[in-house]
Amino acid sequence: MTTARSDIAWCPGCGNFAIRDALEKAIRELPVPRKDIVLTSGIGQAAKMPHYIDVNFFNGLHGRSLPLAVGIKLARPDLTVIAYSGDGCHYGEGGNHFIQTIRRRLDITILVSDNQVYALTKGQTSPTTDPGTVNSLDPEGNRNLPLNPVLLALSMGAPFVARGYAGEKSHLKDLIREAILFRGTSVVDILQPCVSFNRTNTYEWYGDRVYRLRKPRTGLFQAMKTAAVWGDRIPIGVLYRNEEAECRTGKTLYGERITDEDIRNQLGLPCVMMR
Amino acid sequence: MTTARSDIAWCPGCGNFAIRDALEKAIRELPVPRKDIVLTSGIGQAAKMPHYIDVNFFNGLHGRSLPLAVGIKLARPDLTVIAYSGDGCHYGEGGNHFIQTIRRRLDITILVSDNQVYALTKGQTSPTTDPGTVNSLDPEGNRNLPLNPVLLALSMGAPFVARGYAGEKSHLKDLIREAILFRGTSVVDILQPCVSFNRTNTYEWYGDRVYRLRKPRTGLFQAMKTAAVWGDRIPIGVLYRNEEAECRTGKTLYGERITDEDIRNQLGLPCVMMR
Amino acid sequence: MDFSVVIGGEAGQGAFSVELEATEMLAALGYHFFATKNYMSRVRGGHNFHMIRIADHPVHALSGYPWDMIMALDGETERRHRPNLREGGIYLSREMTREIESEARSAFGSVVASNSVLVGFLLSVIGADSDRVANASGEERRELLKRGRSFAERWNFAGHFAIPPRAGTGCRLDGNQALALGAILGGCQFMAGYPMTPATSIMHHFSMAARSAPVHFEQAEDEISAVNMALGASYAGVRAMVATSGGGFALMQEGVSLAGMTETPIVIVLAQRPGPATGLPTRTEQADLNFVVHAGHGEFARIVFAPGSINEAIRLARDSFDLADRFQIPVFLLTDQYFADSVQVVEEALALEPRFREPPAADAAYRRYRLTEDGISPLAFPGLSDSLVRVDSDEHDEEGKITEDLELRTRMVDKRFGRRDLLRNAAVPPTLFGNGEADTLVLCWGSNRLILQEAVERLGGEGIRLAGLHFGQVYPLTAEMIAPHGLKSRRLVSVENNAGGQFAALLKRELGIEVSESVLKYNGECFTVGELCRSLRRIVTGGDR
Amino acid sequence: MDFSVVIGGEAGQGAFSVELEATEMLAALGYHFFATKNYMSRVRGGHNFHMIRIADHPVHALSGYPWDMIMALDGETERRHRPNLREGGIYLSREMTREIESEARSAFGSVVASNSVLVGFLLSVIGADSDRVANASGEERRELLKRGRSFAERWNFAGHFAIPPRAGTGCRLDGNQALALGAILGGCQFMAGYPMTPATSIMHHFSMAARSAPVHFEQAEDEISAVNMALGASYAGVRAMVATSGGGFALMQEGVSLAGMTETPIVIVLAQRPGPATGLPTRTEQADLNFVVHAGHGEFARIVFAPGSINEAIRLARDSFDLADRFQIPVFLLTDQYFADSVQVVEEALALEPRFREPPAADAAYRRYRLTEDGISPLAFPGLSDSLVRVDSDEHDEEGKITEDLELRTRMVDKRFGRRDLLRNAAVPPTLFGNGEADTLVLCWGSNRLILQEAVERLGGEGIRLAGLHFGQVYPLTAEMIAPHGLKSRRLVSVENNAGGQFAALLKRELGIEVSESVLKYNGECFTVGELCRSLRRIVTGGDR
Ligand SMILES: Cc1ncc(C[n+]2csc(CCOP(=O)(O)OP(=O)(O)O)c2C)c(N)n1
Ligand SMILES: Cc1ncc(C[n+]2csc(CCOP(=O)(O)OP(=O)(O)O)c2C)c(N)n1
Ligand code: SF4
Ligand code: SF4
Ligand SMILES: [Mg+2]
Ligand SMILES: [Mg+2]
Repeated sequence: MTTARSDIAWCPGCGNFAIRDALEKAIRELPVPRKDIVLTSGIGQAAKMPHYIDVNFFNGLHGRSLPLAVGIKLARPDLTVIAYSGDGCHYGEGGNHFIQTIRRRLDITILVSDNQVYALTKGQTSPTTDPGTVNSLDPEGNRNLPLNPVLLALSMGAPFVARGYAGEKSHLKDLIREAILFRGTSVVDILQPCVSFNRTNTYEWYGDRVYRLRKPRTGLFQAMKTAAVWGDRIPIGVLYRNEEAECRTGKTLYGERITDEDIRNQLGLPCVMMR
Repeated sequence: MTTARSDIAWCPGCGNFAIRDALEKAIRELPVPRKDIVLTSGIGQAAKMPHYIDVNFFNGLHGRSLPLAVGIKLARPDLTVIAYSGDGCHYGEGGNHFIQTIRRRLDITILVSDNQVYALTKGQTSPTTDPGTVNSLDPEGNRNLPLNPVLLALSMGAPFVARGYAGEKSHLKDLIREAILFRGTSVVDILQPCVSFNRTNTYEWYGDRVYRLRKPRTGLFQAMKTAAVWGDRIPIGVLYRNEEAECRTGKTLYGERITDEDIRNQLGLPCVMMR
Repeated sequence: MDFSVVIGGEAGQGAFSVELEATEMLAALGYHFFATKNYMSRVRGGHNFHMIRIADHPVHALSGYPWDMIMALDGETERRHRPNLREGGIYLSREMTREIESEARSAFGSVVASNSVLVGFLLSVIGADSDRVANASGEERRELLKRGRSFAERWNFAGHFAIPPRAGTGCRLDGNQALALGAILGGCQFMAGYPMTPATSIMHHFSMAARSAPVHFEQAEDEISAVNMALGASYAGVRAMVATSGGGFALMQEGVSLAGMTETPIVIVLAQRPGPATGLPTRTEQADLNFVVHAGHGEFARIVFAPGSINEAIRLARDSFDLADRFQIPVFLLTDQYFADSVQVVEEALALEPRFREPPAADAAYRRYRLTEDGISPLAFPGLSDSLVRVDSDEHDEEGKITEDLELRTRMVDKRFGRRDLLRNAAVPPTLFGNGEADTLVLCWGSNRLILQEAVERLGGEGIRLAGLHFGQVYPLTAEMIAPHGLKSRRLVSVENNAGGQFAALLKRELGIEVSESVLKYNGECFTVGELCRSLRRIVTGGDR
Repeated sequence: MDFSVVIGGEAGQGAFSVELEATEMLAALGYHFFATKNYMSRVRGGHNFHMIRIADHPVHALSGYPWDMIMALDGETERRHRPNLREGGIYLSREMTREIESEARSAFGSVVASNSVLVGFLLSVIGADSDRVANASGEERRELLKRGRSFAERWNFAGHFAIPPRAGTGCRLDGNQALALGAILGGCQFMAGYPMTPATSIMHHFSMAARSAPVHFEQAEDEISAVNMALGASYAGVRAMVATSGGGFALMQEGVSLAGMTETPIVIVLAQRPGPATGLPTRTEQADLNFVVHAGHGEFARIVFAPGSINEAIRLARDSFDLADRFQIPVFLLTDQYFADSVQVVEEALALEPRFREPPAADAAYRRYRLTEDGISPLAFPGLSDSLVRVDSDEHDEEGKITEDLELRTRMVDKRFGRRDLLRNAAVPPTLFGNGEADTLVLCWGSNRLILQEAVERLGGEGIRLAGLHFGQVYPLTAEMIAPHGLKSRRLVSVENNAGGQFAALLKRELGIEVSESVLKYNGECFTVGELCRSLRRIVTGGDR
């Protein structure tokens, strides 16, 4: 089954098409069969992604793609788990999961279509929206500081942090593949033009600014400095890659039986007063 | 009304007593009458703090002291608003509010009794618990990376970030006062020994490690580097103070009347299809 | 005379603009009309359709098939709607709208202009006076509307369904505008929210007010934050509200319970859409009645309103703030996508005086939870006097301090929960319509009011005697509310937009009243008058089975 | 012979250790006993008390005042409990426990040792055989227990309330241990949770199992995450559960709705405590029945169990996983602090065979939401075959893809919601006790079972004929469940630990059954047998008023 382009519920010209192609290609290049890949997602335009890729998926609640991914990975360490969503989903409603999932050190890939807007609900301010941006719920302009997703991921200790751009498809494909193959939590924030609601951060705007990093920064603080670069120049590529970081693996649960001895152990536990 | 020590529901020796004294003194030294101060808090040992200080308070839900503080500050810019809670409350259950409240650039002070444990519920792993720590829900030891609250606050753009220590009372008092007086969002993470559940980060442990910073770091990255220092040496004091950061102020609402003209304007608005 | 048109097209193609502009013109020209829409959860593509009904008498619901006119902006419209066109109806095919588009492009330099041309076409079909149209429209659109008229004339549709404009200059509002307006009239000055269909436009209308009025809208990071922000603002002295839909409301549950425990006034709008979970985000349903009546852990008092008309929405929204204040409880406004998205004209005059809460007085001896006769303690706000205002989510004493005094606990539960009796006395009675003497009484709540009302009237015209009873307040339900209507001695039918018959079950639990049949619909669409008539006719004429 | 002792002291002072050690010894020595506790939400200080009842017959509830013995570890114990000491009862004053403490300190180098000395004292009071005590205790405690016996002898209390050990070697468990055990027996391999009284120790017992058994406990960042993690694990093929209390459950609402929409099996334990909001975190209440029955927006099927004994808790917890799987629904276990914190001995044999789910088969044509006769689609898990498993929170088609086909929507609602009929057939009937022919039937649910059972027996002994009916399944309620008990023709009284009489109201709504009186308690404490007898006696002998 492949998805016809016409069945895709995105606007013509949407950056998500290119991202989908990159993701699809990256998956094709993986040494993992599709049946062993699970995409989780939340709700939003980006979060529709799993419907357009031929893998297992759990398209859950707005903001909650990461706890789903954590549960799946812990239950089934044999699966390749990718959490896909938009900036609103991962950094807004799901902000707590974003920071805390990184702390869990699991082998999960976090991909974000970052269009700096709540697109599906028609154009409201997201956590990455530029200051001053005017929209239907912000008629006087966004007063908040935007959040820098890659800097945030670094400060939380993510061992693999990258920024991609929908306009650089094959570079993006490589980034995604590298992120999925990396053993540990990897974050790829993908700059995604939204032709319907983001009139600022357009293909042209990015075209003038985006440049590729030759190789990952060495050292966390160097990476943080690079992560903070945003304006006339916007670096894309792997910002940080920490090979030393240990990755946590869950034990095998599926198919394992609880034994009579387990039950006997359980009966021997003392009561506790820790309700 | 002053609270008798015996009415305080903390354990003898708890670091919160010293913090309470520091906070009480700082408040006394403020050029603001007590009736104009509001403490919000969540749930936990730390979150009981407002009950022991003579000011207005809203002791709300676990993890939700910050949205309360934001609502209060926006509704009544004339009030001095301080959100008080523990590490579990501010960084765990309330993690999303912690990062997003900083983005709002309001004049709110965030104080945290950071005992690196969920104390009220009897000793479970908190987001700042050391790796490997064993407790009732973590019999095999904490597997997660701890979160560095001051580094996180810096990466979110907080203009005033400090670390205090319950064992350095008058230094702490000064920090708290400075944080409250600072115009903008200020964060003070306060190292708080928990004599009942934290057997690692004790008074002795801190005593050997804590040193005072002479003055705030200049520059964000310098501050981030200092914020990351944790181990044999633990810096306390103001890590970062950005005088340039703009602070957002809400408009006056209380006592202002909605006029007939406001209603007429309202009637003239077009329908929208943005449900 | 009663004329129904459907305008179908892809999302983003302009059908909504046609609806918006048409209803603006119809209101200006003094037509009775009703408009609503049916759309997908996407920004471009798919198939949406907008329905406008125009008549020589007040109309507040969809009449039901057949259509008198269809305007096709896409190919799907033909497939979906043409089978339902009446004989002799007007079909504006995709070819014809294409012709209009290309003329708009060549004459006015933009396809967007074709929207106004289509409106001009529509106005010509219903025989709108060309001078009045020209006067009512702005300079920029005058030419476009005229061009539409020429098309109608060219294709011989001008005046084909002539309808006299018989409405006064009523107020044209959709349901969400009405709720935002009601809130502002009620003195609400703070709203926090997180976008969620179909509640977002309430936030929009509130934030638009914030540009000049002393009100503030804050977009929260999530719904948990939104409800807690609103409670903070309310505690600080400013009337506050939130609005959301099912999933967001689910996230607010703990905050609802906090409102109950701390006795902090708040108004919460729950705009329903089909669930569970994400469900059908842009469609309609009434399946969250049980959820809202039982929202929040623990026991505390609440009121739930479910307005059924624009006027009622404004009034109940406004009054909600007084009631929330007076009883120090959460008050819920239960609405839905159908109501939110329906544009109606209000025939009666609106009470448009904004309310204002007088600042309460308090002295240094103030205790936030003072035990009083009726269980209501005086409200006060921080910083306005020497009194300290202390509020606590734990069980607390009169001063707001944590207590584990179990005797006091019981008194505090009685204080919070016991005020249910006060609420009972303040209940808003249901509205009766149709034949008051009829054996069969049809019950409904929320947005079904005006659909049912017209169905009952229509059936009455056929000689089928029916009465209808609409509950604008769905909780609490009291014996007094229904006393005048003799429910126990009549055959009761309930009409609900859900699968479970939730209101009927609530009525049974609260008042021991049992309905004998339910008309339920849960495919995501509202009822039309025609379809409701069919169901009720079957029930009534089908005898007692 | 029936002996009740209360041990009072500040938090952290050792009263809990005394309870724990005493119940351990009592179980080892073959005594019938029951223990529970009453404690504050603080780590040190305040006043907690632990109650142990020891008898020559099975006991599973607090008898009620007066106490036969009081052990005071603080001053407050005197004030609070001494007035309730029976005449001739033993009062171990603070001076006496101080003496024991100082002897413990000087003889064994630690105050902590005094806990065991107190246990030795207690065992001596009930006349426990000294050799058996010495045998049953470990080496380290033998001396301490002996020292306690000497104190009892010195003060002339030895054998004062002699009770023969008549129990076999039953299993000693508290309520939360039973639930964790039941879950593991049910094949549950994944639990996610966030600490919250009174649910935390369920997580503790589960995470202790994880040290050697193939199960995993993950501490989540919040309850929203916990429920979504569990749904993720369940989707991936591993039976999963969460446990929490009111506030945490409030945060799980959207996840509950997601389980309903995606038909993902999950078991959710809701351990109730008094609300609203934070309420009384360490006390007991049964006020979240309405909340759990209506949890989550939208309409979908569910089961709610409320076990009333250790055995029932193990059994229902275990079966919940089978049922969640079979019907692909959320199954709820509704319990409370009283049940969690009560230590009981199970007299009957336990079925201790762990269950195991056979991996389901699926092929490449697999569709997760295939429409079948009974509405249940086969479950399959990702990565185990060539089939892809697609799950969606939006309304979806058979393949799990987003749909806005409104005809399909109706079928999908019928699929999810229609399985209520299957659930009705699988319902667990209530348990009858007392005089089956009695005119008055007392209804209860959840943790009140064994309190009521003893009250009914006690009143029966007085010649007051009563029957009791305990609902271990509280939702759905079906006519078949109650058919054998003739509820319509009897006088019904309900007993609930809440202010609203929630179960009685549910019964009315679901089955049209009306209770004539309710015995309600909502101060944060459980009922005692004595107090329940008083209330029921008043109702029954007070005639029909
Ligand atoms: C709990 C909840 N709140 C709000 C919504 C409404 N909602 C759906 S998508 C969305 C924003 C999506 O933004 P983003 O994640 O950036 O995705 P995009 O559409 O921009 O790709 C919102 C607010 C929801 N579905 N659930
Ligand atoms: C929604 C919710 N979840 C869980 C709890 C239980 N709870 C109360 S306090 C607490 C942890 C407190 O930890 P922290 O904030 O670090 O405060 P401390 O007690 O350590 O000072 C928890 C988990 C709660 N009250 N509400
Ligand atoms: S609205 Fe924006 S993000 Fe959504 S599909 Fe259209 S272009 Fe893409
Ligand atoms: S448990 Fe720890 S944090 Fe709580 S009062 Fe005791 S010492 Fe302080
Ligand atoms: Mg986005
Ligand atoms: Mg803590």
